[in-house]
Amino acid sequence: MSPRLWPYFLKQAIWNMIKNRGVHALGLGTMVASLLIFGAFLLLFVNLDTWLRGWEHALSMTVYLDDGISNAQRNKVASMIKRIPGARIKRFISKADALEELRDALGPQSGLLDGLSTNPLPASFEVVFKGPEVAKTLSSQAMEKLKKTPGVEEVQFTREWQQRFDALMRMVRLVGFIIGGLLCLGVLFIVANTIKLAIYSRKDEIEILKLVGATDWFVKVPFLLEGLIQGILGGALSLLTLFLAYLLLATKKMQLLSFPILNFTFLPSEYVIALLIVSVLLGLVGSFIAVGRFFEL
Amino acid sequence: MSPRLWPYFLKQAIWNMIKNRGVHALGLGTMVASLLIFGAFLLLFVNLDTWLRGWEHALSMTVYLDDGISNAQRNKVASMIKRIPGARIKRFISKADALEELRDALGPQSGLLDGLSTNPLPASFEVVFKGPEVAKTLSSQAMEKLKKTPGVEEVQFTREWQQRFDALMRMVRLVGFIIGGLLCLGVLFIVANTIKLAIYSRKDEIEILKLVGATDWFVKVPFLLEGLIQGILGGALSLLTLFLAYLLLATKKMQLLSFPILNFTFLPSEYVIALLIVSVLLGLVGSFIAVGRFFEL
Amino acid sequence: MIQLFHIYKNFGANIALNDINLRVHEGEFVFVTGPSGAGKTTLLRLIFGAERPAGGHILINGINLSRISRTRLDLLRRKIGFVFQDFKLLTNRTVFQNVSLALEVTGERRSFIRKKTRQALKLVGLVEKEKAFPLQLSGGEQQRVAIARAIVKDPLILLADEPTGNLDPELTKDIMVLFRSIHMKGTTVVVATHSRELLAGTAQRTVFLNRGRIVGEE
Amino acid sequence: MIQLFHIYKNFGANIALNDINLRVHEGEFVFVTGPSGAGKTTLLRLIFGAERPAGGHILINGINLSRISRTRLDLLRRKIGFVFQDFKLLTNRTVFQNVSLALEVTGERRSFIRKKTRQALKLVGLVEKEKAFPLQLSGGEQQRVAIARAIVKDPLILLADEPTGNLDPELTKDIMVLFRSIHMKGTTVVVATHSRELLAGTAQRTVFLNRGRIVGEE
Ligand SMILES: Nc1ncnc2c1ncn2[C@@H]1O[C@H](COP(=O)(O)OP(=O)(O)OP(=O)(O)O)[C@@H](O)[C@H]1O
Ligand SMILES: Nc1ncnc2c1ncn2[C@@H]1O[C@H](COP(=O)(O)OP(=O)(O)OP(=O)(O)O)[C@@H](O)[C@H]1O
Ligand SMILES: [Mg+2]
Ligand SMILES: [Mg+2]
Repeated sequence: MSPRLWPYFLKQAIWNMIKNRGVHALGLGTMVASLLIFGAFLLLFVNLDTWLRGWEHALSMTVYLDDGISNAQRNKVASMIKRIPGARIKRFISKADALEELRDALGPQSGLLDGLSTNPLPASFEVVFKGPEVAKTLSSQAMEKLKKTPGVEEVQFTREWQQRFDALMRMVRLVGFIIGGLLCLGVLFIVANTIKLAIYSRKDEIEILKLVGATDWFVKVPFLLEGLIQGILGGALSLLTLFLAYLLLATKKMQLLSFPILNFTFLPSEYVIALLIVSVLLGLVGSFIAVGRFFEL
Repeated sequence: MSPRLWPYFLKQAIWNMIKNRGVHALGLGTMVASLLIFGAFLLLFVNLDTWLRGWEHALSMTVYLDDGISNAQRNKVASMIKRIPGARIKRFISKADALEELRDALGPQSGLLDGLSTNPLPASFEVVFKGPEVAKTLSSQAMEKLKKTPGVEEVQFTREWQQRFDALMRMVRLVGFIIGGLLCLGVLFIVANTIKLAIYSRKDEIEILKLVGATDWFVKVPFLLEGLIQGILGGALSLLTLFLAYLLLATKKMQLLSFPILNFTFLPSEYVIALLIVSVLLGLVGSFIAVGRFFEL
Repeated sequence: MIQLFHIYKNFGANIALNDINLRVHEGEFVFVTGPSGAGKTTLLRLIFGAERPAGGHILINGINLSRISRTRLDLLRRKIGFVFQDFKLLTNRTVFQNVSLALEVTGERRSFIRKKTRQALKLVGLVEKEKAFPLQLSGGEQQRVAIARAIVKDPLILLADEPTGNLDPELTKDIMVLFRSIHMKGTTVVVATHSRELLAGTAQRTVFLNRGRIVGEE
Repeated sequence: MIQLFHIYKNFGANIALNDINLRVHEGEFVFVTGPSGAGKTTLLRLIFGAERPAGGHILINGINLSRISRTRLDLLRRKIGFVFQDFKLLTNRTVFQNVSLALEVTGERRSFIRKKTRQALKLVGLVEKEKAFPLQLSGGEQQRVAIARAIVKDPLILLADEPTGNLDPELTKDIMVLFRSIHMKGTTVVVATHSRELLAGTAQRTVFLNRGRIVGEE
């Protein structure tokens, strides 16, 4: 392939796009719509996931201590807790604090505590977990060791509604992945089809080019360039639209809905780049396959 | 339009579909993919919504009674509760039951109850709500009246984690509606575009038909029939695929995921019909608009 | 009757027809000739209403084409047979379907359409090819399909644009005989051509075009 | 040199060429004639490699077309100019681009392409129309674009299929003079036609086809 041809190819690709702007506009529109759907889905999913992770971390643990525990033992327990991956001591609750809290929690029934002569509640550490691998943490060796440390009366997870919540999270994620996977497949299929359709309307052109002695590559390259340009445009336009929609949602609208969404973030840059690459590949590979089908002669 | 023409139109539409099967297959594929995405989304959303509604109803209320309440008064309170729309008395908890339950709930700290001389806990009704309009119920007149009834000490909602959960549900729904709306727009746009592209590759045909003296309708009707058939096929195929996918998911796969999904239902028939109508309209209106664009001459 | 008054037609800066005045009587047979690019095709397309003049008026049997509605134009076209220079056949329909199309648009009876189509195909010698598609035909065969489609509806006016450019001398003679017999039945015939063979054989009225103007008549 | 040995070509049940033996020497000028559907176009398309024979062998300058790779066929085509009966112009490119295309595919230098294209357009008398699109041209103008595209690359072999079907007698004469001058420079020329005018003017070798067979030579 002579390098002298490249200016011709580029000129031809642009010329073709202008001359077939109707078909190109339709194809581009479809591409942008498809990628936009996928992008919007990704955006929402990424944010949803972040929020869910935030809640997931709400999982906490209470380490109850024996009444007669020494300060040294207590410090040892504290350092053991710190050794559990992802765990962080939120606070220490003394026996007195515990009673006070129970009184608050009981509310109208707190009167029943008035009759107590001694404080039967144990002191405790309240522990929260940072990392997303809570499940791993819970079965870790450090955790097992902690339970057997002298001075530790019991380790209890604040699981009141945690399990239900866990199930919901898993479901939302599963739903997300199913929709996402389907969407991805669908978008690939739709864009490839659209490019095929667009090239279909130009099969005479391919035939004539072959008849004047053009090599396969000579015919293909301008189509591939067109696909490439369309891919870049499609990716850029859909990301731009998505970003504008994001700005609109993230600033004004969310407040109006009186909705507790604090930090609604845009797609991380890896996702943006991946989307661009996918759209460029779609344009390129789509036209490559589509053109190839018309090379019978 | 002579009725004698209808057999011709139908024959022509079928002939055209066979002759342009490449273009039609591409268009149909895109249509099925788009509708499938939308349908899959609907299916998941409908089920998610059902589950969420199930949880939403978990909202409950406790009506605490004065210690000296008479049986007549108690019955009156019960009948008042029953008058609250959607409310149902789950059970009556006597003072003794209440203490027993508190003992269970306190677990290791239950020892603190041993020092009690009298039972300070009130008897109560546990009330759950059936209907989805919990918010309305809570502000209803009947509720206000209940609070002021003699013998009622206090009305308390079991809201420990309800608010958080409510926020999550609202978010999931919002996300669902955003994705759904976008999807719907996107699918409409994509299918309309695809039909336009398909007709674009046949604009010579339209020109020639006009030149031999065909009226606009004579040219349009076979295209509209093609659009109609494509719409029906597209809708039917996507629903069929969706149903098969549903069967696959609903039976085996879900158990394997050890996931608490009990009744995963298919789309309600209204949705199925609506999807079919939308796809038929898409095919029909899409080709109507697309053909119209080529009637300059 | 076809009447053209001061017809003017341009394509951008390019003047295709310039002040054309022409009157073709009912049942007349007229040749239009002239060099390549003289405006013959444009003239026929104007008469057919496929193109609108930039100036002047065209009357077909007293109907002013520039005042006519789209629907009435469609109806008028059903009475005009046009043999296009580039054939304009539907590539995804068979020869039979291409020819019968001219009758289908009128909503005629099925059996009538079939009979007439066979007849027309016979007249141009293509009965055996009725199931073929245009791209499976030779150039001359395609041209004859175009002719068959123009004559199948027994048009009041037959406009033929270079109808024998792809035909051999024998077939050319056959087609001219065919046109003449159609003419005998009362059809007005206008043939655009530069074939000397076609013109030489007849003493028909001939209009000479050059650079968009009528430069002579015979 | 073009050599055809026992060439056989059918389309389904339809036999387009039947046992054709033909030898065209380098630098020869040959007419192929015969009635519509005789197989002239098919013959030229076989020589061009656009169609594969069902039987027999075709040698172009000693290269067997049925043994050649796709890439080598592309290269060979660059040395053969073909005037298609239906022109085969790219409707979304200008006249200039259509003609220059034949040189673009070879990767020639830009300035060279421009010069040659202008030259070719001048030879067919279409310099003013270089910016027009094919559908804005008259039938004869389109045909001349097709001719310009075939000759612009100074082909070793020129195959012309009914190249003057849409041209008036003056232009026909001009084009034949053009072909002859190309022939004088050493190009092998094969012209398929049924125009008596074309054949009558020359004492050139003429091959007569009928129903797929060679039925005579002059
Ligand atoms: N759609 C168009 N747009 C621009 N110019 C056009 C168009 N159609 C025709 N022309 C120009 O108008 C002039 C007359 O064209 P026309 O087709 O009428 O010629 P013609 O007499 O039929 O020629 P031929 O014998 O070659 O077919 C030509 O110069 C042509 O280039
Ligand atoms: N692609 C094809 N499929 C089927 N039949 C074909 C095809 N191409 C040509 N034929 C048939 O082969 C025969 C020869 O065709 P060809 O085009 O070679 O004739 P021709 O001599 O060029 O005629 P004309 O002078 O009318 O152009 C014809 O009967 C034609 O119908
Ligand atoms: Mg013309
Ligand atoms: Mg031929």
